[in-house]
Amino acid sequence: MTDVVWLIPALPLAGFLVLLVAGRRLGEPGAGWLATAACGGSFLATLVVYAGLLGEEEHSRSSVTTLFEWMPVGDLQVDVGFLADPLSIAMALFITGVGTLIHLYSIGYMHGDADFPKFFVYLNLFVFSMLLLVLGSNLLVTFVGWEGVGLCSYLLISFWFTDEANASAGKKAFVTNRVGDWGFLLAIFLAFATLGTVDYGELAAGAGELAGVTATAIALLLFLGATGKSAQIPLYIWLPDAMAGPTPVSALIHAATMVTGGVFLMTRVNPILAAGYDWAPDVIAWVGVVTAFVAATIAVAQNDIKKVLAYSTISQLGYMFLAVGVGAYVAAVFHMITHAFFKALLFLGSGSVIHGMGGEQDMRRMGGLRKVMPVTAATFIVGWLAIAGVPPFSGFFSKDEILLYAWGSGGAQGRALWAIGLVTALLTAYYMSRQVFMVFFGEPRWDEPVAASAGAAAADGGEAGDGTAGEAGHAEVRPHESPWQMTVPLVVLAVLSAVGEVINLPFTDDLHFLERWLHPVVGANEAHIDVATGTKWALAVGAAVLALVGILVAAAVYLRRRVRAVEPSVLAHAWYYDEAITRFAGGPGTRFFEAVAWFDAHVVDGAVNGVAALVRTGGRRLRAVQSGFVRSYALGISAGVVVLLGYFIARLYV
Amino acid sequence: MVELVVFAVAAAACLVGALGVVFSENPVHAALSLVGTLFGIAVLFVAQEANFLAAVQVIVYAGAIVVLILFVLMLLGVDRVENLRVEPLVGQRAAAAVLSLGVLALVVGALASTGYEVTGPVGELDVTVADVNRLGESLFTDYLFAFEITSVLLVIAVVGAITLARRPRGEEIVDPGQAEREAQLARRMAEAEARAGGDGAGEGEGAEEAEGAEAGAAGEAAAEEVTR
Amino acid sequence: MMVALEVTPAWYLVLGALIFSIGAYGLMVRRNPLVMFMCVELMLNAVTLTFVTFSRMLRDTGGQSIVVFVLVVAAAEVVVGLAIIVALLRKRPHATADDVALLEG
Amino acid sequence: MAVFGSLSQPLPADPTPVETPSVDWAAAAPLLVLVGGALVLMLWSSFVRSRRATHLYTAFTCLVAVGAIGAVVPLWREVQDADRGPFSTFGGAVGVDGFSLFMTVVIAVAVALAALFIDDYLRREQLESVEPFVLVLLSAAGGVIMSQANDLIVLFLGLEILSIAVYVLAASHRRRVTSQEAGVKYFVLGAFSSAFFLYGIALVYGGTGTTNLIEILEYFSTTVVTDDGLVLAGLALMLVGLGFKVAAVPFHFWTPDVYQGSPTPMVTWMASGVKAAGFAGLIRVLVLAFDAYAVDWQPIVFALAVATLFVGAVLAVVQTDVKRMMAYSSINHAGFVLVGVQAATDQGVEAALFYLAAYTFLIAGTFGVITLVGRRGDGHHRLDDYRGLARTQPGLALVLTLFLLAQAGVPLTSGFFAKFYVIVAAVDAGSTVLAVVAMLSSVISAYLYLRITVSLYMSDPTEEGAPRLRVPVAAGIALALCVAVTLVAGVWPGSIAETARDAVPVLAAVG
Repeated sequence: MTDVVWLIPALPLAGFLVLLVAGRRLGEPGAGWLATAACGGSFLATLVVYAGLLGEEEHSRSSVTTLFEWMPVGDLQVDVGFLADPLSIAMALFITGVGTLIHLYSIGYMHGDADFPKFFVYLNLFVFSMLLLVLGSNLLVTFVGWEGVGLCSYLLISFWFTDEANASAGKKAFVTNRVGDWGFLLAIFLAFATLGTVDYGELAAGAGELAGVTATAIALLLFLGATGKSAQIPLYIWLPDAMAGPTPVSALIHAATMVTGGVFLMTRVNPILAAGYDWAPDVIAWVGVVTAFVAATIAVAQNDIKKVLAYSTISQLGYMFLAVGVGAYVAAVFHMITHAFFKALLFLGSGSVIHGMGGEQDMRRMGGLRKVMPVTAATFIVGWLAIAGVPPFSGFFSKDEILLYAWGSGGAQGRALWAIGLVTALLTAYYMSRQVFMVFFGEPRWDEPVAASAGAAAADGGEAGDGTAGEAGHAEVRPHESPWQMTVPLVVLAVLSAVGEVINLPFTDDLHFLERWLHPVVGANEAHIDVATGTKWALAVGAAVLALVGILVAAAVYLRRRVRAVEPSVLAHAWYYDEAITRFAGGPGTRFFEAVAWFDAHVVDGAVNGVAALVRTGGRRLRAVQSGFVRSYALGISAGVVVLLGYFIARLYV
Repeated sequence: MVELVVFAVAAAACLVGALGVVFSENPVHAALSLVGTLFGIAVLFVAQEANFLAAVQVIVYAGAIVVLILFVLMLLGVDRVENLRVEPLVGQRAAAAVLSLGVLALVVGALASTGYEVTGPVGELDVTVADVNRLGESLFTDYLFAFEITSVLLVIAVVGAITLARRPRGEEIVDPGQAEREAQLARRMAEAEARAGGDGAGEGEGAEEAEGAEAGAAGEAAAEEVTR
Repeated sequence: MMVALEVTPAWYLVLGALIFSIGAYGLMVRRNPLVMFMCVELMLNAVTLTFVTFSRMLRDTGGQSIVVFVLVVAAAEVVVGLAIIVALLRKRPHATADDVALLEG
Repeated sequence: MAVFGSLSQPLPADPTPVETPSVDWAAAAPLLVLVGGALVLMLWSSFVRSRRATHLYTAFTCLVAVGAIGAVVPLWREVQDADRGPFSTFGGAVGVDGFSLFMTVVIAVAVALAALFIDDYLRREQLESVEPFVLVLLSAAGGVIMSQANDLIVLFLGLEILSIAVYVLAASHRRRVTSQEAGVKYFVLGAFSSAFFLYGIALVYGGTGTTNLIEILEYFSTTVVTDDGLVLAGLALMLVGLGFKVAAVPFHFWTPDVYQGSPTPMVTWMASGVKAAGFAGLIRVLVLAFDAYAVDWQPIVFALAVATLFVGAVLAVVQTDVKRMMAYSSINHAGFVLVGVQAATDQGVEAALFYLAAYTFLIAGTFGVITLVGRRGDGHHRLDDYRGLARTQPGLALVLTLFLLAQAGVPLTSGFFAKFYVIVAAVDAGSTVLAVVAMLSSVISAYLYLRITVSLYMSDPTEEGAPRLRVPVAAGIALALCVAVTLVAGVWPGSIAETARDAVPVLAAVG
């Protein structure tokens, strides 16, 4: 049954082609339904292949279906083929599954948009490219998918292209990713030059023969590609800007699927990573954990509902790279899957809020929304608990697994990685709670002018000029619940976020379904940690407590009055503590977070713009040479003649 | 001895002619100097037993090419004296001198590196056969293909000349910004001439300055014409 | 005395290089397009002189044949070059090489 | 030695008949078709009175191009046949090998594309005449001569045939003074650089005693050259001439000015056919004949490639005129092809061939679109003129976007594989640094292509009153062809790549 693997990408491709030709004719909901059906069909095909793989022996759960001979390179041949193995199918399952839900959601979300069919054209093309990325049997097919998703991301970010901000965000995403792609391509060339193949199977087999330095170079170049696609330091700056696109896009591309491409790639090439020097994985782990921490601190100081989620995505991806770096591939994939559930949920939920608020994205203008949007609020809260790491929601287990491996990787480094990861978890709980409280709890603020709302959210520092709500006194907002096409996916994703951990429960080995499933792919290079059961429990409980602390702190800051009213006996004694926390979180803490956010917005962005400016300045200087005078040009040619002649004459004597 | 004299005279003619081309302010004089070089080279051809080429050189070059150039000069009335003391492009002269000296030095260096000797295999030439016969044979054997394709070159010359000689139909097209650029260029030229005029204090300066002013006026007139 | 002054091929070759360089210099300093064009002719003639010299040194007729082709090329270049220059000068009488610099950057 | 000695020699009384070399007319068939086609076209046009005959001229030119490709087919079979193989004819002056045939096809395709774009242009600009077609055909003949030249002097003549026709084409828009300016600049600098090229040939002639590439190769393989000053200096000067033709930095100065000033469809031909022919000459000289000197020329080609890649990419970014942008972008592409040449291996040549083939369609298509957007007067080439094109002409905007993405090297377009093959060849030949530089430059130039795309899609048209564009039939056909090849070669590059692999250049002795 695994030979129908070609069907998985073929269905979205077919959907894309049909919509491209007849999208306009199908019109408003028709195009959306067709796209959804294509994606759903692909999900079913994935299930079939999954069942086929389950039927095989564990060691033979890998089959390559070659479609056609693609191109000759030198004396070799690269094929277009699909690799159906546990890793790729696990990826394909959640891509098509979550993808289908997001397609469905988009039908509601994009209602009334003039370019409704075009949106689904792009969505289907994206799903096709993403499947190409994960199912490709060699680096080149993956690269084609990799570029394809980048292109779709670019097209979708600038979907509402009349807006200059969207246009420039799309440009930024494209160019930043090109830097990453550059690393990816170099890695391909290097692999080709040294191993003579780009096929995953042959790469895995031949990785052992690689010199340490070559393997390290390939791995780190691929990692450079991964930092671009998965928005890690130093190439993360495009993702927050990419939030300018329609929200389903943010959910599908910039949270659930495309951005995990980098993690997938590093997992896929784990034999090469293992063949490199020991410090190469450490680099990845540190980049991951630092990204996780920095992004979390930035997220604390954001007021745009989607920006918070964007930085949170960067932070969570950092966790995944931390896992890859410490050799916890299963944990990385596990977190990738649970993250896909809850982050898609959160994005779609925020989309629902934005939809209901008539396009408003500033959290300072929300509040108390749980009363008018009950389904959205309930599902969003599930997602919040999942990402905050509250047991027994899925995020707790997957994050805990990563932290456990970080701890177990040993030495002072392991402890440091763990500690930073833990602090990040605390911050995550804090900023997510902050978001939930600002949006769904408290007093409704959507009909207040901005100046008043600044007082309500004192911790925001009241920058009135920030965000989208710059103009005071805009049209009346009547928040309302979203249509069923939008709420159904929310509910489904909420359920998945709540119980997603069942695929890899830590309690007994029997429950490690994902680990056993992925064993043929990553087993050989998966880290084995030796941590006592007691320590495991202690770590888990510690993480859970910390998550609760984060939530409570946020509650103290953003819901102070309400908390006191509801549970006075608990907090009455903690008055001064609460006061202190509030002071810190509202004073120096806020300033710190805002400073980090400022640094991100000005220095990091500035560096990128600086490079662009450098190119432009260099160009202007060079332009002066192109003076238009034919005699100057003759001078240039003569200079070239002298250089060339001089060089060759010098060869005579050297 | 005879050879030495012949070489000395011809080489002198060549060099004087070449320098004349470069340094004559009047383009007609330059063309006539070119003829000097061409004749000198023809003599040097004869000195090297290339009699037929010498004849062709005189007929084609001096007889046709230079005459054509002179014809165009006269026809268009572009025989206006070029003020060589003016150099609108700063540093152009010095850079040109350095670079052409560099080319000279490097080429001579390359020639000297082999002791001014050829390094290829020296052939056996049948000295009893006249050079016209040898040339003819060479053209129709080794260089047959090259000989045939020169016809294409001549066809292109004819077709090209016809294409360019056609009078345009319709108004001239002027792009935005083009008129400003033309005025700017004319101003630059006028400034350079004024600068050169200020530096020198020789006689006949007045005439040249007048000419320079005229050129500036002409440039501006052209610019105005364009703007219209 | 006489011995030192024997004319060797080197003299011809160096003379060729000299004329070539003078031509190159002229093209870079003259502004009249027609004079620039004459400078190209100087350069081509320098090359033909070199060819003929090498031809004699190598005792090979090939070099002389090449000169014939260079002559044809020069003739064709003259015709087309003059046509282009004439086309330009008809629009901008008295234009020098420095005046045709509308395209730049 | 007597000065006038030879005059006194008597003519032989009984001249023996000269034995002329054997001529394989079939080998010259593609060339003959092109030249013959041009002559017939010219003759025919003198009987046609109507100004509306341009369509017929276009059709005929395309027919000639197709005929030339048809004439290649039997030759290709012959060359690929193990028994026959590559051969030389015309006394060793013409080499018929896979390489020359491949380049002939590329050039013929470029002719057809250029003719299709010229068609409507002439009518639009009131320049109806037959000469542009004749000149493109003759110029193509020059290109074919260059790609099959086995003799430096043949190469030089091919270069001149190619160039002189193009000088005229550049200056042929008689109502635009910028067109004449482009012609003058191209001509003066072209003549200047070909003088250097010719001097280079002279020095090589002195150094090796021949101008025939086969004999040069033989000379290098049989003689231990200790004094190679002449050969090296000659090589340097020939590189100047060829570098000028392919617009390698620092011999590129003419390119932006000439591309901007020339009539746009003529630029189609300059950027595709002329550049391909220039590279054909470069590869024949460097990789074939001067293979023994690869260690000497590789570093300098390396330096040229780096400069070309960067100057092209960086200067393109700061332009505001789209024609100029594409001119610099074409310089950047030339840098990529140089990366392939620099490898000095069969794989490098193969990659360069693939690049040239793919690039011909890409750049012809791009300039084709630019021709149309230029509108009457051929003056609407500022970036602002492209604003909102997606609104008024979605199809044309999409096509242009595809070409731009392909030039940026996005996968699933031919541009990706073109760059891919070149870089693989460079890495395999040990020039990893060059590969890295090439890719860095493509990161920079990606910004450029994006900039144009953004103004296509993101902005509103500046002037509402601008006349509506229409895509003429001939240009539509050409664009469709370019799009098809770009996409097909992007998904399935094997077809071209395998042909390119069979198209290895060989210097075969006369046979």
